[in-house]
Amino acid sequence: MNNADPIKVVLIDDHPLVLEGIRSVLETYAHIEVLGAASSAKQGLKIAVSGKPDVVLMDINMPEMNGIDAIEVFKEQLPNTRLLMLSMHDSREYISTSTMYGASGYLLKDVSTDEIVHAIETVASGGTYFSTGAAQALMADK
Amino acid sequence: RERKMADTKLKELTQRIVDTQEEERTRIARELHDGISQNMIGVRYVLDLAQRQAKKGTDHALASIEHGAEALNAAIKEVRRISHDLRPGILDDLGLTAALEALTGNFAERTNIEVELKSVAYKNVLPTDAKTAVYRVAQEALNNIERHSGASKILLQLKSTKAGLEMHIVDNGCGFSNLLEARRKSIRANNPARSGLGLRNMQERMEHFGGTLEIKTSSNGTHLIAKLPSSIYLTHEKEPDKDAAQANLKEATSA
Amino acid sequence: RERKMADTKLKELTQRIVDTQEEERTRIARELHDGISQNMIGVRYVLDLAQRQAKKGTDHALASIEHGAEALNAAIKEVRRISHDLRPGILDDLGLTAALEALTGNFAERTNIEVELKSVAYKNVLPTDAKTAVYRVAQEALNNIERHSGASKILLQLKSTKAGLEMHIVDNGCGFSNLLEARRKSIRANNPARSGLGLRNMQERMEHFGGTLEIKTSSNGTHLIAKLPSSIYLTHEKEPDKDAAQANLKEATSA
Ligand SMILES: Nc1ncnc2c1ncn2[C@@H]1O[C@H](COP(=O)(O)OP(=O)(O)OP(=O)(O)O)[C@@H](O)[C@H]1O
Ligand SMILES: Nc1ncnc2c1ncn2[C@@H]1O[C@H](COP(=O)(O)OP(=O)(O)OP(=O)(O)O)[C@@H](O)[C@H]1O
Ligand SMILES: [K+]
Ligand SMILES: [Mg+2]
Ligand SMILES: [Mg+2]
Ligand SMILES: [Mg+2]
Repeated sequence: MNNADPIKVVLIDDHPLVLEGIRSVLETYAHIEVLGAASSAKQGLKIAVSGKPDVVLMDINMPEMNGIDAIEVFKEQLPNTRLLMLSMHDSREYISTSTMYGASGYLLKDVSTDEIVHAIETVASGGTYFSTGAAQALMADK
Repeated sequence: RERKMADTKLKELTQRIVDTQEEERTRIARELHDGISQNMIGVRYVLDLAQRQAKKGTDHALASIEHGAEALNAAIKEVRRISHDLRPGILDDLGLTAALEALTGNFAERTNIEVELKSVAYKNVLPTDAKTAVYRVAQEALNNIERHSGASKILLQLKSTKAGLEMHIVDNGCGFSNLLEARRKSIRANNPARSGLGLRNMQERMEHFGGTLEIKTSSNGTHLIAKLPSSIYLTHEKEPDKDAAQANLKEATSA
Repeated sequence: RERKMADTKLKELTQRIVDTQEEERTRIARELHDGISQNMIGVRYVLDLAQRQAKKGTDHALASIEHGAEALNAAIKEVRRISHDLRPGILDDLGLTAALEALTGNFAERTNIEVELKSVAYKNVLPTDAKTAVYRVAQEALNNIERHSGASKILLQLKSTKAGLEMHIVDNGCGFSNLLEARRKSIRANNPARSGLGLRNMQERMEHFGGTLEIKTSSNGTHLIAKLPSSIYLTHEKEPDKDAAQANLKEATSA
């Protein structure tokens, strides 16, 4: 990864402070390019369809349409874009449902932004990423 | 048959209370989850940014910390508001008059309706549940005035007599004149359940303590009187807890 | 006279529900006010310190920021817990089965009581209030099992048949055998009001939707069956909201 070929990212979260917070942090990383920050799945999809990001970082709880229901549509229209969910919910059901619909990773919102960057790098290069809490929930005996 | 109807009515009422409670829970859960905690997460990220900036030794770190602190302040205010709406701690800490002062003050500020509060300093002490009941009646009365009356002025008066406690809430609004019509509308809208829980709740709350709720209403406004009998007073002396605490304090200093 | 007694009883019940609601409000208000906001204020102070340190350009600022971020995370977790206890968002986001999975999972972890959840994937969609009612029944049943049964194993089964929805909750505890004795005790303790709102609430919640609550209990354990008639199903298809929302989303790109 070098500056000439940054990872293109679109951010979606309905809460302005969260959105601005992540954006301002990500902008300090040279190898990440934030194409846009959207406050709804719809707005985010528009930006993504025209910008063809490598990774979409998407919140789950949003009015109008929640992030989980949006996954299928994103995968359908942008099969090469990787979806990374960012949510407050640490229940296994949220995480497994997200993966079932096609998300490449799941981050709890209270992780450090270092970890968010690491997750973006991982899914951009074809891997999957679950933050510690999410992985634990996923592993918990069912 | 008559009894069955009364049963059904009370069951409906119970169900309405449960529904209201679920609505309230849902609302607070959302406010906390989608509001407060998102704010806090946002602050978290801003702090991460400050950290990165501080590591690089840039001046921006300071601005970020400041930004984070401001956002945090806003979140703290929100938490306090929610907590206060649920149950004003001031009711327990400083009593009914202080709680009503806070309530009417906030109400006046928010609605621009002028509120005068008259409360004679009185020494009768109410048990917590009765204080809560009176406070809830005032809260609902103000809500109703805001929503239904178009009033520009309110007088809230608290009196403590030998006969008991009296709270008067007088507004200069339109009165209940439109009540019948409103009822008809809500029935037409096939939503009889929406035809007002507030007055009923107020009345039940007062009756539970052997008190009453009176309503006088005309096109010049509404006058609501909530009464509690003196039998509910805990004591006619000074607040016992305070006495005990003060005695305790004296002991500590004389030791 | 008989009717009057029934009236009084129902009034008492209503009052108990109101009391419980006030207790809940008070508890949440305290948790928010004395817990969460104090935590947040603590973070505020740490940030103030970081600010002063950053001005001097010392490395201490970094440590303070980190300290603040950690304290903030703890507060965020608390807010999440309170919000979730009030109303699990998962019920709205992913439905009843997912919510029950989360509920039983957390319960098993906390209590060390083994819980098996059996739920047939079913397509019948419940309206929000019915979902909530079933969830609350499960929640109270688990509470009761933890508090009264001494059980080591629970089976929670959700079935959706043509006749409607059935939830079975079976425990291997001591049964209600001690119920009569407990009632006697609480009456002796002059506290009849404390003799259980849970079962009554569960039953009322089911009856409200034309459903029932059955209890089979023996010294080998308790079997609780909550039923809702099929008439409450919204639809036998996919969740309509989701389809509509997805269609709406697709429009974004076809324009
Ligand atoms: N101060 C007032 N001025 C004018 N009308 C009033 C006033 N207070 C109550 N009303 C009338 O009485 C009706 C019943 O009041 P109530 O508080 O019982 O129900 P609500 O406010 O309509 O609904 P809810 O309190 O259940 O949210 C109101 O709809 C309104 O028409
Ligand atoms: N699973 C169970 N096993 C054994 N006893 C039970 C069980 N569930 C309920 N009981 C008995 O039934 C009584 C009534 O239960 P209920 O939920 O109505 O009241 P509670 O749990 O005692 O109080 P509350 O629910 O109002 O806090 C309990 O006190 C207990 O004796
Ligand atoms: K960048
Ligand atoms: Mg959100
Ligand atoms: Mg009202
Ligand atoms: Mg119980």
